[in-house]
Amino acid sequence: MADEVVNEEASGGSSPETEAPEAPKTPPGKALRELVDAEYPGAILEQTAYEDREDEVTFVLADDALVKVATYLRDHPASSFKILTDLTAAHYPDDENTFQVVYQLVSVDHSRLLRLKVMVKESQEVPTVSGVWSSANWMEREVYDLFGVKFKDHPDPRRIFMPEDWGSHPFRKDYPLEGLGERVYEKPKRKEIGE
Amino acid sequence: MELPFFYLFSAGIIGASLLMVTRSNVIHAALLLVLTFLFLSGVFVLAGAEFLAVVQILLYAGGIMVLYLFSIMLMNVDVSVRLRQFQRQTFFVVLITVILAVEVWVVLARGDAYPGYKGFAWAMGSTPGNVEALGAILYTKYLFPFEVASVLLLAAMVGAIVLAKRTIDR
Amino acid sequence: MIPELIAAFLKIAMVLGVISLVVAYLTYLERKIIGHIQMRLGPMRVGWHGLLQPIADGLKLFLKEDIIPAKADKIVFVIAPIMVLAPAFVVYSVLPFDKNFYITQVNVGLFLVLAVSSLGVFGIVMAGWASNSKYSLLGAFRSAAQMLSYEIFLGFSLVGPLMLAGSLNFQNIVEAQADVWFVFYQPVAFIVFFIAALAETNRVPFDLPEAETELVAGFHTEYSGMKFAFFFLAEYASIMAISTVCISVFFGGWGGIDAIPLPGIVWYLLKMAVLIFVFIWIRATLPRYRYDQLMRVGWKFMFPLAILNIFVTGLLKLLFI
Amino acid sequence: MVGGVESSSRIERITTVPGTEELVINMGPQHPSTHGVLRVILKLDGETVTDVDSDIGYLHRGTEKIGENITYTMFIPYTDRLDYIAAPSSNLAWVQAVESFFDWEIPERALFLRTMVGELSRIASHLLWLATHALDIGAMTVFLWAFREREMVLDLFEMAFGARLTVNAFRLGGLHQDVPPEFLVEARKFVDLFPSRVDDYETLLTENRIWLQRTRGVGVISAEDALDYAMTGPILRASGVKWDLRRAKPYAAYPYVDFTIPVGENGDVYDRYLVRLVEMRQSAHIIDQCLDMLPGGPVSCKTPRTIKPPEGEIYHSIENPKGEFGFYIVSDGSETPYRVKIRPPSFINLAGLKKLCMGELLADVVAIIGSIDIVLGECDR
Repeated sequence: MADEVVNEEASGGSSPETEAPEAPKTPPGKALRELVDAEYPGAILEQTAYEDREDEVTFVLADDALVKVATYLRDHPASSFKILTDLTAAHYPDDENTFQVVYQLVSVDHSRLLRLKVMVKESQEVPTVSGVWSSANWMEREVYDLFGVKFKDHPDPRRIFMPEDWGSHPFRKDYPLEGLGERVYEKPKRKEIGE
Repeated sequence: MELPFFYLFSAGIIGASLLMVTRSNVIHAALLLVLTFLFLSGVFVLAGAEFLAVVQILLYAGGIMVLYLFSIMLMNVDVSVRLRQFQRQTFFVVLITVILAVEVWVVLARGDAYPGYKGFAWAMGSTPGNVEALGAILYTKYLFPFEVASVLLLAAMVGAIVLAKRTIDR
Repeated sequence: MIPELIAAFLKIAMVLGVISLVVAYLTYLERKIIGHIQMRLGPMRVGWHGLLQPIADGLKLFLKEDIIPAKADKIVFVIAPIMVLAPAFVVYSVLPFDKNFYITQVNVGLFLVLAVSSLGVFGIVMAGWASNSKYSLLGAFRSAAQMLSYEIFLGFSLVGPLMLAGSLNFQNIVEAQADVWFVFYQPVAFIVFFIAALAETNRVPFDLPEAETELVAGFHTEYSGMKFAFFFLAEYASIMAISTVCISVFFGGWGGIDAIPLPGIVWYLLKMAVLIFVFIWIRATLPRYRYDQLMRVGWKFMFPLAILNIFVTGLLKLLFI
Repeated sequence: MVGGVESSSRIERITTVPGTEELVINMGPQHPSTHGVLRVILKLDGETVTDVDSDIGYLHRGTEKIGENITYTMFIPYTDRLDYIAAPSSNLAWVQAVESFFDWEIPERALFLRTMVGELSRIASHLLWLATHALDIGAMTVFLWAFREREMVLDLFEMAFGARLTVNAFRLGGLHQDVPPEFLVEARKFVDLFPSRVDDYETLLTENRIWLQRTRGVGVISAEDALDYAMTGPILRASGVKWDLRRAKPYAAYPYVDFTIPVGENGDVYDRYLVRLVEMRQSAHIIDQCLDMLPGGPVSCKTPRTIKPPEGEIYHSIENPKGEFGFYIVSDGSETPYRVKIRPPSFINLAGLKKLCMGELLADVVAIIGSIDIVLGECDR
């Protein structure tokens, strides 16, 4: 019965390891970079890679180019990043760009990963990618809830984990770790950064 | 043996129906109506019309009133509770009640004038199994009205389905 | 007249007492059987193999705090469990347990059973509405719709055997099966009846009204203590009642095999045990139907089947008898 | 007679019925079939679902923030509390994510043991899912049968790690200590027994007409939509996408073992059920192979006393029973990570609940939530 509906195959999936030795000199992510640069020159501000790992390739994008590059990467057959598997942020209170918003993409067809980043300042809004990947909806809500990064034109801009009346955003580095601190309910409007 | 029960059931009918019309909560009124039906079927049993009694419970109490309750419960009962129960209709109500009472009294008093009425149920009760008697009468003497009633009910059913049916695109 | 009344009351009290006890132990039986089907032991702690468990449960329910929700309609809320339990017990007044062991005989016995058991719906609808909770109300609606529909199939499935017996009186029906049980003449009617009986008693796979995973517990969500126990008792009492109807109409009531001389009541109890076991077995095996599927099964499958059965029975009776 | 006028206007208000009213129903957070503290607000038209709003966060403990303030080793027990149904899987994801900063040579025995324990946790998780999912649909017996086998898996965990649920199974660089020899014997016994037990579940459910009616064509999601919602794990595979990180990005001992990836066709609740059942059989098969191939030697490589990964960032994910379970770690070169982000499969799969439930019936919502297989500890973090 199970065999009728579920078709099984003994093996499958392309292995990226076999491709790597063929072109050892090419830095990982070069093809992708060229792909994006040809269509949207200047969209990629910076490219970082962790040593020479293909799956840790990171493009830092200009925030106004994010949506179109994302759409392009999703739809182009050579990249085909159909899954936005993770979306998060990191807080750097001392830097000029306070937040790095990180998008982790997965291409099922090519079995590879790509990271996009957008650097934003304190009160800057990030364009939403929930129109590109539906999964971004909740993840952006999470980033807003925990970091206070606002997403422009988000369809459902509510908090997700914390109570609606929570005063601030607990994953910021300046959030107190001990004591009553932000947890006091009597003063919900303590520090609404970004307003 | 029968008399005390007759008084009990009659008192039940009168009491329950009085309570029913005076309740402002529709649900309570409907439930009291069910109680009235139950007492009524008790009277039927005393009259020997067991079949009628059972039908009374099965159809009126068990069937129709449940549907009534259904629709009432789906409405906003809270509103009806706050409404004024008696409007400026007292005059008409009294008038109609008097007319009805007179009518009933006339019918009862001139009972002999309607030979068919006299003890129809009682007469059937005297036969051993009144189901057979009822069946025989229904399917011989009253066959035509019976069929007319069934066709009417069928038409009503079809109409209800047509009215209630929604097209669902799924 | 007075001794007559006293005798009648004693009879009623006896049957009620026995039935209450049997119903309590039915819960024990169910827990034990399901337990063993599910590779566990069931109640073991209270008494030998947990035999005193039902009594302990009853005691616990008696002593529990009786909560009436603040927003509930108090009168209806209190009456509802009684309205469920009373019909379930009234039914026994006409059910035969042996040739001479019954409370009363009524000409329209079978019909009366159907009518009285249909009153149980009121208790459920009242409970659901009076609790003033959405879960309860939804559960009550489901239950009412389900029981109303399946009552119809239940009634129609019984018409076939009735035509064979030519009577609504239980004694006559059972006597008509002295030679051959009606289940052999009326297998279709029996199947429809059995499925409808499952639905009528809210048993798996038709236990939607009290589907704890969807509606928490349906119409009795807000009930506790003795009132809750009433619903529970009523459910098991009606399982017994409907099994008795089934035995009387399809399995020859107290009649047994002539070769084995056993008292009628023993035959009755044996058949009852088998039937109840099947009820419990089904509960341990099947998942639950969805509401619309339940209605579809009823109206599109069982209803035509029952009607067809009546038609064929009538035709055959006309031709051969 | 002001009152009379007023009341007649009230009557008017009642008699002009405003069409049908939507029923808003609140499910959870203490509803028996929301599998934890999930709260779902449903809008119903009759029994048809017209809107779904999930309210989560009741179990939010700020695990990521905790991770940013303790060392890499100290965080391992916290990962137990994410997906506590399959704690070793969470351990594995974290341990491997941190290890991918370094070039440590993890001993082969450790890799195979990790694979085995990971697959055992997959069986444990799928069994719990099967039990509760079947119970939601009303099949009570499967619940207890599945728990009988889950007990055996937990006994194995206890034997190897001393704990049953939050096992804290792995360490950076391998395992804390080797498993006792009885573990391997018992594991073999379990693996031999288990497929016949899966047959038992299938007898009760797979061809059961009611089960088919309740699950087939319910909660359908196409492959395109599943990708769009980033659903991973059995849900994605049931929709027909053959994506399994054990095969696509092999880790631990998966390159050495042979297993099949089940794929569904319709993407409904029934296909998810079938996919998970096949996965359970495959897990037993993998454990069987690992037991055959298990090499000797140490179970841990030499690791520095204080673990200070180089500055940089890593995203590493593994195939958790529920989907892609990953960690995004930003290291600033110190003993504690600068940022830890958990990629929780339950959270992201749950985001598609609305998509799955729209237009279905109330009773199906329960079946669909069950088929997503969420665990709130990891969803809320």
